[in-house]
Amino acid sequence: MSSELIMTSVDSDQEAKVVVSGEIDIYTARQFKEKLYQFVDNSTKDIVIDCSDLDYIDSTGLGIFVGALKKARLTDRNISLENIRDNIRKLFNITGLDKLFIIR
Amino acid sequence: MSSELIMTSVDSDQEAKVVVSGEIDIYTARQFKEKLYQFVDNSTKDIVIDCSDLDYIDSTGLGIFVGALKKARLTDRNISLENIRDNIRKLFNITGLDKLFIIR
Amino acid sequence: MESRDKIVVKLPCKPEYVSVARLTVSGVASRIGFDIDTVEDIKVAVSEVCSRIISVAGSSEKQYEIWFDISAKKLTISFSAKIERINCIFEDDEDGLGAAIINAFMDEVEYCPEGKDYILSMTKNFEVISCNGL
Amino acid sequence: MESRDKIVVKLPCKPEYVSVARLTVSGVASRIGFDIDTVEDIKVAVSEVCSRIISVAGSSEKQYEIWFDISAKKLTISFSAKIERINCIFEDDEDGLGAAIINAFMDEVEYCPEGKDYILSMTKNFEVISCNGL
Ligand SMILES: Nc1ncnc2c1ncn2[C@@H]1O[C@H](COP(=O)(O)OP(=O)(O)O)[C@@H](O)[C@H]1O
Ligand SMILES: Nc1ncnc2c1ncn2[C@@H]1O[C@H](COP(=O)(O)OP(=O)(O)O)[C@@H](O)[C@H]1O
Repeated sequence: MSSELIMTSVDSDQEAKVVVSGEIDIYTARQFKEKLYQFVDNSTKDIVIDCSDLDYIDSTGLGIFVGALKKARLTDRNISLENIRDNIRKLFNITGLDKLFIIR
Repeated sequence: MSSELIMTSVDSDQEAKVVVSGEIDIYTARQFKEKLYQFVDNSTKDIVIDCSDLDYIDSTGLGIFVGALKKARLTDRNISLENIRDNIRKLFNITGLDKLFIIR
Repeated sequence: MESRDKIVVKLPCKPEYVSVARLTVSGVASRIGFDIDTVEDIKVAVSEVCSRIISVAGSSEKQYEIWFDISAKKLTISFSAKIERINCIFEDDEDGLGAAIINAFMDEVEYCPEGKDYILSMTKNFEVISCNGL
Repeated sequence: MESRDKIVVKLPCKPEYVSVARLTVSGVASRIGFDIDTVEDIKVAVSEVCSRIISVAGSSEKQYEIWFDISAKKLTISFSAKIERINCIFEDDEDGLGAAIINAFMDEVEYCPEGKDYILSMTKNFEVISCNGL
């Protein structure tokens, strides 16, 4: 019911992984942006974002993914997205962002 | 999301059982009332209503349960309610209807 | 969250849209921080009032409005509808099931407001730590 | 269901209430018979417009309204808000992600209405069996 957003992250020797669950919209976006950008800046590895429990994302949220990717690319890294639900996958297709990210 | 109501019933030698799922509110009440009253009229046994999948009931719906019970009592029968969810059980307590029905 | 937000929903006096009222009130109540059980209670109370308005309105061509007044301490929900000759929508049914549910779930209910622009108003307080010397 | 029902929701121009708009639109769209995927699409499109209105409104003291016009053939959703000097809320961003999503999910979108009491209007048709000689 409530559109809270939870982001947890692990930056170990093996991987740099972010798990997002809940809803990324104009309300939760600012907090998410800060956390994600910080994670990208602090890590040195390719980044995996697990979207299994991401219920909803709007254009603000997609813009943040793009912003994070641009940051990662500055140091020759990539961002891949995992377990995206169909309704959200649709948004990546529509906007062409499916060609920007590694989606698996 | 949608507040549809589904009522299925079995009237066998062993039992007279009704399963309600979905929402009973002012919109779905009329159809539910007709079906339930008809079932009570046509059966000769005590009636069990399985509420496992009943998400929501309002005072209109509770009134229909009471009406059905009155009908059943005319021929010395009872109605018992099974597997009521907590949110709905609360309504029976508040209204005192928990003392009218066999709830198990 | 600031101290006085207002949300209004205007619906046709038709049974099929009471479910819309329920979803909206759930959204408002959970957004402003009520716990899940309280959200359910408020939803049920609102739905009872909507049903009652539809029953007494007499015409499905009419509309009613639900006003949400959000403050730091409470949520007040008021209903307005142009219903002729009726001031108390729960008149003759104050001991009915609907009113019993509303009374149990809301902290305050104004059933028959006089000279107001609403026909029923009810309030749910946010739980506060009691300072009553307890 | 009769041919022209209207539902209106009025919300503060604040990000925290866009979730309320989403729930309400989901309720309306599913009630009037859109399938679950289409309900999701309409919800996403509405949410994009709400976010945009909040972004350009400039003040969280303002309010905006979402109008649902329900007919047998389509659902039209219009938005109104008193936003000074802005007629096209997606101006300079017509190729942005928000507009791309809205365009993909709705059947018709009126982005910059002239002399209307709304600032954006969009329509989703109920699927009909084509009679185009197919
Ligand atoms: N606690 C109770 N015990 C027994 N019967 C009750 C109780 N509460 C309500 N009823 C009965 O349930 C039916 C529906 O109640 P209610 O919704 O209050 O009626 P109304 O349709 O007049 O509003 C009525 O027949 C009423 O007598
Ligand atoms: N299909 C695309 N491929 C690559 N980048 C894109 C694509 N669509 C949008 N972007 C980029 O995503 C970011 C956010 O997009 P958008 O939401 O349109 O921006 P704005 O915040 O200006 O509305 C921008 O940096 C934009 O350049």
